Amino acid sequence: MNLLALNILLALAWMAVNADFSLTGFTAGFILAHLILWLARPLFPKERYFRRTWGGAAYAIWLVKEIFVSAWAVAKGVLGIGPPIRPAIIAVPLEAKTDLEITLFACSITLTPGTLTLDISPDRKVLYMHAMFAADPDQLRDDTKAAMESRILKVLR
Amino acid sequence: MNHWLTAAPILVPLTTAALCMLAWNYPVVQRVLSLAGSVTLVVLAGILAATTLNDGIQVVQMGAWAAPFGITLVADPLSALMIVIASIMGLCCAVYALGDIDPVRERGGFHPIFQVLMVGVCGAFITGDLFNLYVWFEVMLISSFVLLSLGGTKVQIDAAVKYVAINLVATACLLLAVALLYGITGTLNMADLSQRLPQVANQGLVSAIAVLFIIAFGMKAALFPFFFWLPAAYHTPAVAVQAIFAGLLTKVGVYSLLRVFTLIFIGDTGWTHSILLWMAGITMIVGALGSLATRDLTRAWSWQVVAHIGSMVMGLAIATPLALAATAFYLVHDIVVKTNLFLSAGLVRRLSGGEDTAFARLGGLFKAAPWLCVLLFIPLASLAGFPPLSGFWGKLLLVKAGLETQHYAMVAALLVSGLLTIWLVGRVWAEMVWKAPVQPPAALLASMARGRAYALMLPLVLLSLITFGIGVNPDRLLSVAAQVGASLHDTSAYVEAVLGGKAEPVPTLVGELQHQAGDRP
Amino acid sequence: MMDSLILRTGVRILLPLMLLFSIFILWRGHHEPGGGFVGGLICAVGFALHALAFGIDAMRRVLKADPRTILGAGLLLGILSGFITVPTGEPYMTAQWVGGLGTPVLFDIGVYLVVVGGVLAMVCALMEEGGA
Amino acid sequence: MSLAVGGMVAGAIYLFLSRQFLRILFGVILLSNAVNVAILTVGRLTQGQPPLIARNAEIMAQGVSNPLPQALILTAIVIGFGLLSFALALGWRAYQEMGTLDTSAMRVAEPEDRP
Amino acid sequence: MLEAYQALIGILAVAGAAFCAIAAIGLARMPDAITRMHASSKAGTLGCGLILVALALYFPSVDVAARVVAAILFLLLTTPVSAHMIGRAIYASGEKLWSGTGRDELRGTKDDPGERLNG
Amino acid sequence: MILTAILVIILAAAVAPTLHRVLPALSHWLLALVPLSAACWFATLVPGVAAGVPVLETTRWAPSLGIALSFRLDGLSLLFALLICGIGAFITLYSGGYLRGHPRQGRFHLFILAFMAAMLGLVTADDLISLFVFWELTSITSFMLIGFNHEDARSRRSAIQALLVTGGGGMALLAALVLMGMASGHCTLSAIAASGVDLRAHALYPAMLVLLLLAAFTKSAQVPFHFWLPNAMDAPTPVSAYLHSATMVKAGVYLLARLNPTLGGTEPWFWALTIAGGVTALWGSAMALRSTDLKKILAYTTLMALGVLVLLIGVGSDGALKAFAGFLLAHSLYKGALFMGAGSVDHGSGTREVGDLGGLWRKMPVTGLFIALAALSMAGLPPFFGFVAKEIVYDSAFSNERYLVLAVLLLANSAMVAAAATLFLKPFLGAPTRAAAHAHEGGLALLAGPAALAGLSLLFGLWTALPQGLLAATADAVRGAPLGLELHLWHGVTPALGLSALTLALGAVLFLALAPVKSLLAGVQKVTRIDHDRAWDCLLNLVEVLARGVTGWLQNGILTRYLTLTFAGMLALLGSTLLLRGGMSWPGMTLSVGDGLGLALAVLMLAGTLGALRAGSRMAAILSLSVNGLSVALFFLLYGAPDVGITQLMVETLTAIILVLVLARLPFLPAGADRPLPAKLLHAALAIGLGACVTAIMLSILGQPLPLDLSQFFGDTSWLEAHGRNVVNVILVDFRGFDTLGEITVIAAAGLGVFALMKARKGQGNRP
Amino acid sequence: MTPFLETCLAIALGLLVLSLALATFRVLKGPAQGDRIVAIDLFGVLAVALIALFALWMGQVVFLDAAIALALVAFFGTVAYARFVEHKAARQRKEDGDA
Ligand code: NA
Ligand code: NA
Repeated sequence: MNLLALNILLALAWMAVNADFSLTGFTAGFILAHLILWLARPLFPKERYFRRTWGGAAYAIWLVKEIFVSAWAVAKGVLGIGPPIRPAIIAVPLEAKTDLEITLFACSITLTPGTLTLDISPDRKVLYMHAMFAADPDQLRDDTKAAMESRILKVLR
Repeated sequence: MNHWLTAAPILVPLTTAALCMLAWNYPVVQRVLSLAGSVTLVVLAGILAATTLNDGIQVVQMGAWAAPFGITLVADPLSALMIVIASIMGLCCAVYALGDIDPVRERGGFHPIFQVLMVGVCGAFITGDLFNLYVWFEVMLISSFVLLSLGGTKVQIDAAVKYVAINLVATACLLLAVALLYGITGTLNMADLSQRLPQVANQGLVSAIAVLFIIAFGMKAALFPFFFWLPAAYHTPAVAVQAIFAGLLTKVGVYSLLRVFTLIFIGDTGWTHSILLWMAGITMIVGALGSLATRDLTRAWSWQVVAHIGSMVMGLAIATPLALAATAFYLVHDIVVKTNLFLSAGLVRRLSGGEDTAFARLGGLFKAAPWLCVLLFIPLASLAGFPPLSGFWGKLLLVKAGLETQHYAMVAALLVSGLLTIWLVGRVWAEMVWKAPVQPPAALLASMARGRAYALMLPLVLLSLITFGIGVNPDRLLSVAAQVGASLHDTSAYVEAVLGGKAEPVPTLVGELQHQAGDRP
Repeated sequence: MMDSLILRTGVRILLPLMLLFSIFILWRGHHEPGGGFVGGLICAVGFALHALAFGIDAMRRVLKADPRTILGAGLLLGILSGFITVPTGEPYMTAQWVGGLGTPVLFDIGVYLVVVGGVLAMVCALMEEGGA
Repeated sequence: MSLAVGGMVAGAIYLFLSRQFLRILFGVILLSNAVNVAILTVGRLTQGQPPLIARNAEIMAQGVSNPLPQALILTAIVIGFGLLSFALALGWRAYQEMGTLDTSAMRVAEPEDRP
Repeated sequence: MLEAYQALIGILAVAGAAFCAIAAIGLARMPDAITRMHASSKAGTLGCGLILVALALYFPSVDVAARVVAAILFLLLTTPVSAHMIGRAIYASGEKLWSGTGRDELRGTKDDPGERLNG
Repeated sequence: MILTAILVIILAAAVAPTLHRVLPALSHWLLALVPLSAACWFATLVPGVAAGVPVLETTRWAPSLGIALSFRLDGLSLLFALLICGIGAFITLYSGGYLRGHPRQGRFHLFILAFMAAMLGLVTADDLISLFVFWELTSITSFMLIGFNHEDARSRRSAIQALLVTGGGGMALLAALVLMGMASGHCTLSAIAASGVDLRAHALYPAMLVLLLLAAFTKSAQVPFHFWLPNAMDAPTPVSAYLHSATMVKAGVYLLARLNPTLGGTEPWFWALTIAGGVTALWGSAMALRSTDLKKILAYTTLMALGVLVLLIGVGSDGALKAFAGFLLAHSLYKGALFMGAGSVDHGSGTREVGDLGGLWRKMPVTGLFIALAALSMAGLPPFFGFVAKEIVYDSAFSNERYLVLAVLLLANSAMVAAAATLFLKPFLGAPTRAAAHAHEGGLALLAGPAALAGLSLLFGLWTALPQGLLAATADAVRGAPLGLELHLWHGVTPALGLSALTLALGAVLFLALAPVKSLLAGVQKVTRIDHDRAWDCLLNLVEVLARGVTGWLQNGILTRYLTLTFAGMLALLGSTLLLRGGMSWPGMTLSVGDGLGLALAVLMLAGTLGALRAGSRMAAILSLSVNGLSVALFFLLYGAPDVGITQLMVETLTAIILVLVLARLPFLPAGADRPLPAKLLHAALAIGLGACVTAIMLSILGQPLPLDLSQFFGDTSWLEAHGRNVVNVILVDFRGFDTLGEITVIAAAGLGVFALMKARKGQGNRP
Repeated sequence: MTPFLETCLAIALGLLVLSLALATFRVLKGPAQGDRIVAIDLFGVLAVALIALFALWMGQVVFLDAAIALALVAFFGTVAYARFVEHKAARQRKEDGDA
């Protein structure tokens, strides 16, 4: 996380130089500094900062796309023009370990089509989700794990 | 320097309260602060009153924003008088509490909340802004809620439920009334309101809003038919709290009625003041009857609080200078006497060793504590209006004012209520002082720590002395009351003091219109 | 206390954000919507949420000071900010400005603290004694 | 809007007249909302223009909402909140002490047999 | 150009509102509480987000954009959390699921919140 | 000097308890010196006053009300003052002996001396209000004295009864005096009399008269307010002797006499006084004959005497007023002596029942002697002063040709003779009884009073010139003009003398036929069924039932009742004002598209309200309220109040959190289950009515113009002077920062309050 | 502001108001506690949208702050309600168990 601090510091410096103490100034400085740091990334060999930020951004974009899809699916369900709904509650074994990983996974599930995190077992090994279109629950479970958990873990680890 | 003096009645208890809150874990510090704050308040209030009575109305603009834009504090004779008397009651109850309050209540925040109550009371007395008045009412209300329930006994909680429910209605009503008044005048400053209201085209609407104020303040003042919260609650909290409630809370309602219906709503006195008159008359009788229906000392006193509110409002409703002076005099008398009665009832309860003051438990005081009887005799006789104590002068002034304006029915109601009170006082004396007790009174005072016993007795002595002093030498207070009455009857000085030379105050004479109006009870 | 991992993680992220937001709101309240009340309320809501998620004791640990102390300090600050006019001889609460900082801002901070302290005192008492 | 206020007042009063303390508290909430709406309404309504002074202006523009009622409502809301939370806590305590929230069964302070 | 830009804003706003409406209709039409929540949590969030984006476009400043981003982030963070909380609460309260619900791999296990939160 | 005398007596009263503790055996002697010296001082004034020069004295008191402590001694006042101080001195002494060893003797002296001071003030006061002050003081002190034996429930009852009756009279007197002051424009009796204002012609004369008579009749126990007096005899004998014969009960008589020149002489005055006085005299006679208790007999003969005095004032002729003066003195002297004597008998023998007494002459000869003397005076035998007085009484009635009055007087005096005989003959000369066996003579303190008073009865009879000056002045004062009273033991053979003889004969018959007379009277009473004491109880009961009924209905302990009445009151006041005072108007309606949004929010608010009303569960209610609250917040935002909107949102949320914290354990009653249908309808009517009132007022307001100069000022100065661009916030922290200060105080108190409510509980210890 | 945008905004406002009405309907109707909570949660989100739309319509960006604040706190309300339901359920079970 040292690079984040450095990034911010540089952004502040940018603001000072420009005598522009607005949010706009900070944002501009931050992006600029980030680019500079990225260009200078060979200086920080073991740093995961860039993978995280860029990976995170990619994941976010994917997630937004999923939300659109999800909303569309729901809309169809609501308006009765899609496939008939077939709810089920499915247990998903967790590979994610840390709080952040689990939470991110759980949130993602909720935001994506037809699924919703109901609960996480106290031993943090199983996630229970409610699915709207669960004609084949086992398939859904596998899809979810493959599509999301792995992505999240890739970004965070 | 005078504007600091004028703001002092709010700032002193407020600062005291804040310091006490900071010292929430140190009851001893709180005690010292509370005492020091109360004494300071009495001293400053005295100086303020002297200044006001001698040099004229004192005005200060909070934040130096001129009226009617900023909030004005005004010490006119009535305000100054009320603040002095309130501060003395505050001191008495604070001192009594030092001897009486139990550790649970003390650690629950008695001292800071008590000071907050004083803030509310003094604030309501001194503010010249209607919305600000609402705010101080709320300060008073929340602190009264807390003080009422402090200790959390079953009885208290029960009482608090009723008190809170009804008072929340009252407070919403007041806020609504203030808002609606703003909605037709565009101002909140009371002096400014008095100038703008006559220019409102729709005077019927003004009357409706005035009635809303009667309701709102009537609820605070415990006028019929809005008094129910009072007998339901006043007998339940700690003694010092009962006393300060009985002494001050309803009187703030009366004060507000007095202020608003002499300064602001004087356009339709034939209607508004007739309503007040009816309410006052019924309140007197119902209150006195209530006090006779109960068989409990404190509850009887609660009803008496109600009964005498009627007397004060009667003066307001008649609204001649003499009648207004009578109300002012009666206010002072009643505050002192009611505080005293509740404090002494607490002491009597202690002596009878009981949890309550049911007549069945009392007795034998004449034998056990003759000196206390002497002390008790003064407020009791004053309550009954026996001369030459303070209550007599109040009654005399009211009778005079009523007869002069041909309000014979009201005078009759006043006298009948007075007679019922005499009955009550006789009965209380018989039950409390004369009757042989079920169990002999405890010699609690003797067994108490010296300091605590003093704390319990000193306020009683002081209050009885005040009552007695007013009684045998009434002229000082009478002339102050006359000054108050005159200033309430003709409020042009008030308006001029607040608005300065900017506005041209029209003399506003309350009561002039009323005598033309025929619809009097 | 709500035994939920997701909620707790969410709160862990949200609480600092809310505190920041509340101070932001307090700070700019003089010029744009916001101010001591709103700021104080947001801050208090944040801590209340923390208490809901982690329990009252954890919240007290995060808060460090007793709500009543915060409350008293806030009230005192509010009162004292009006006393700064003593040397100038102007009435109570007359605003004094030094650059962009003025006694009204100080007063607003007092308001903020009182709201935080008052609300949290309520929440603490209700949660501890309510047992709910 | 006047009608909405009237309706809310009526609803609040009906709730107040219930025997259940909780309903009374709900009445309090409703009444407080009603009064706040009333304050803004009688201060005259102006849509969508908050009373802020623009960065480049020195005084408030014409046609913005009336700021004074807003300040009053703010005060009233916060005060109302203080009162309400106390009343709520009181309700809790009442239930704890008396085992009921039916106010007609609360006869401790004024017992039937002892006037 | 401005016209097109404003048209985009308009379309975004209408789309957002439409999604909100769909969420509301779902709330009205879906068979049980959890399925209703599906509708509201997704369509509602999206609709709201779209309108916020429209707002950001209408006030083209970084200042506003940053705040819109913050608002959307808040939404994205809080919606799933509250959905989880509500869902669990509904489940714990033992409310009957829709009769069309298929498998339930939670009920009766040691992790059943209804049992777990007991006492 | 008069004030000084009063104050000195009060001082004596104040030191009495202490003095008694220090010098138990001597205290009453020392205390008696005080009234005695006062009496002596008053006696020195007699020549001057008799010469027609009243003593005047004024001390400032309440000048702003025109009230002063002014005193005036004319014949009437001086006579009373002398009686009060003179008899008072002996009573003080007597009570010292009577209550020897009593633990509360000091207190008794306190009360009796205080009473004395009050009474002295009453009869000398010239100022209307001062008069009232002393009048009421006599009521209080007599309350204390009647209730002196306060462990006895009957005493307490009698004390309260006397307090109420005389207190009621006091109320009437206050009104009467204020009216008189208003009508005449003067504050003192002498000024009113001198001013020449004829109050009798004033429009308020009937009111004054009725009120005044109410006061006087209650104090002097005239029928129908007579019942308290016999009950008041529960007091120790010195009290009866002093208050209920010589002084207090005569206060009413004094008042009538005093106001005779200003208010008297009219038809209503004549009829009211003669009827009340006559009936009282007859009733007293009858009751005296029926009684067997020495003190009761004396009490009823006192009633009779009071009746006669009132009757004489009512008749109002010159002769009657002369007779009034004479009879007043005579009665005070012999009745005081008799009361004290009876007390001594009681003290010595332990009983006051005539039936239980007999043969006391041998055990208590001195007491017997004085009782005999006094009884002879009472019977009106020469050469006692009683005879002199009776002669002028008869004379006055005869010369006036008021034969009905004469008949009344004759009957009353005959009864007096019989009573006198009863008092002396059987107890002293009858066959010795068991009670008399260990009877003994009292000490000097007990004897001094009867001796002096009985002695004076004899002395004045023999030496009529001695009291003549004073009595003449008295009669003059009552008339308000010189009358020229002359007293003679022997008038020659006049009709009056004949009547005296007839009286004696009739009295003897009555005494001898006492048993049949008693049964006759009992029969009469049975037929008339008048038991005033019970009637009094009924009256009080009625008031109490009324009190309980009203209170029980209004304050029934149930919150719903309170709120119903409160709202009903609100609706009545508001509704009637709106309907009767006009004021309702409609604003011009213009609706824009934006208002459509506002309207929609209004509908949502109402929907939330409706939801809260019919919610069957807590959750439903809370969430409905949430809808309401959120709609309100949106409304605020819509109309340009972002600060308010945000605050509303925050508060809404916090309320939800706190509700949830609190509510989880509270029970909830489903909607509608908590009230029966009629209540529902009533409540709905109240709710809708008040809602309609609020709506009507708001609509009318919106039709008015609203001056916005305040807001304009805030907008103009917010940035330039207060350095803030958010006008609302600047109002909050600067323009109206004081409001906010109060508001944070509320929050602070609420925070502490909730904390205290939950944590500080008595009986559970303190958990900080 | 072009007429097209204005029309769009009007339509959007209409839709949102309709949605709010539907959400309110669900709050009032229930039938289950869960339904109501879901509905009030959506009500909050819809309100955020409405505020944003309104800000757009009025050209007043300050309302955005209100939207942010609401987005934040609506969540708290929901959490609180959920907690309430869970506690009630737990209590219900406990009472059933005791009985
Ligand atoms: Na009150
Ligand atoms: Na603010």
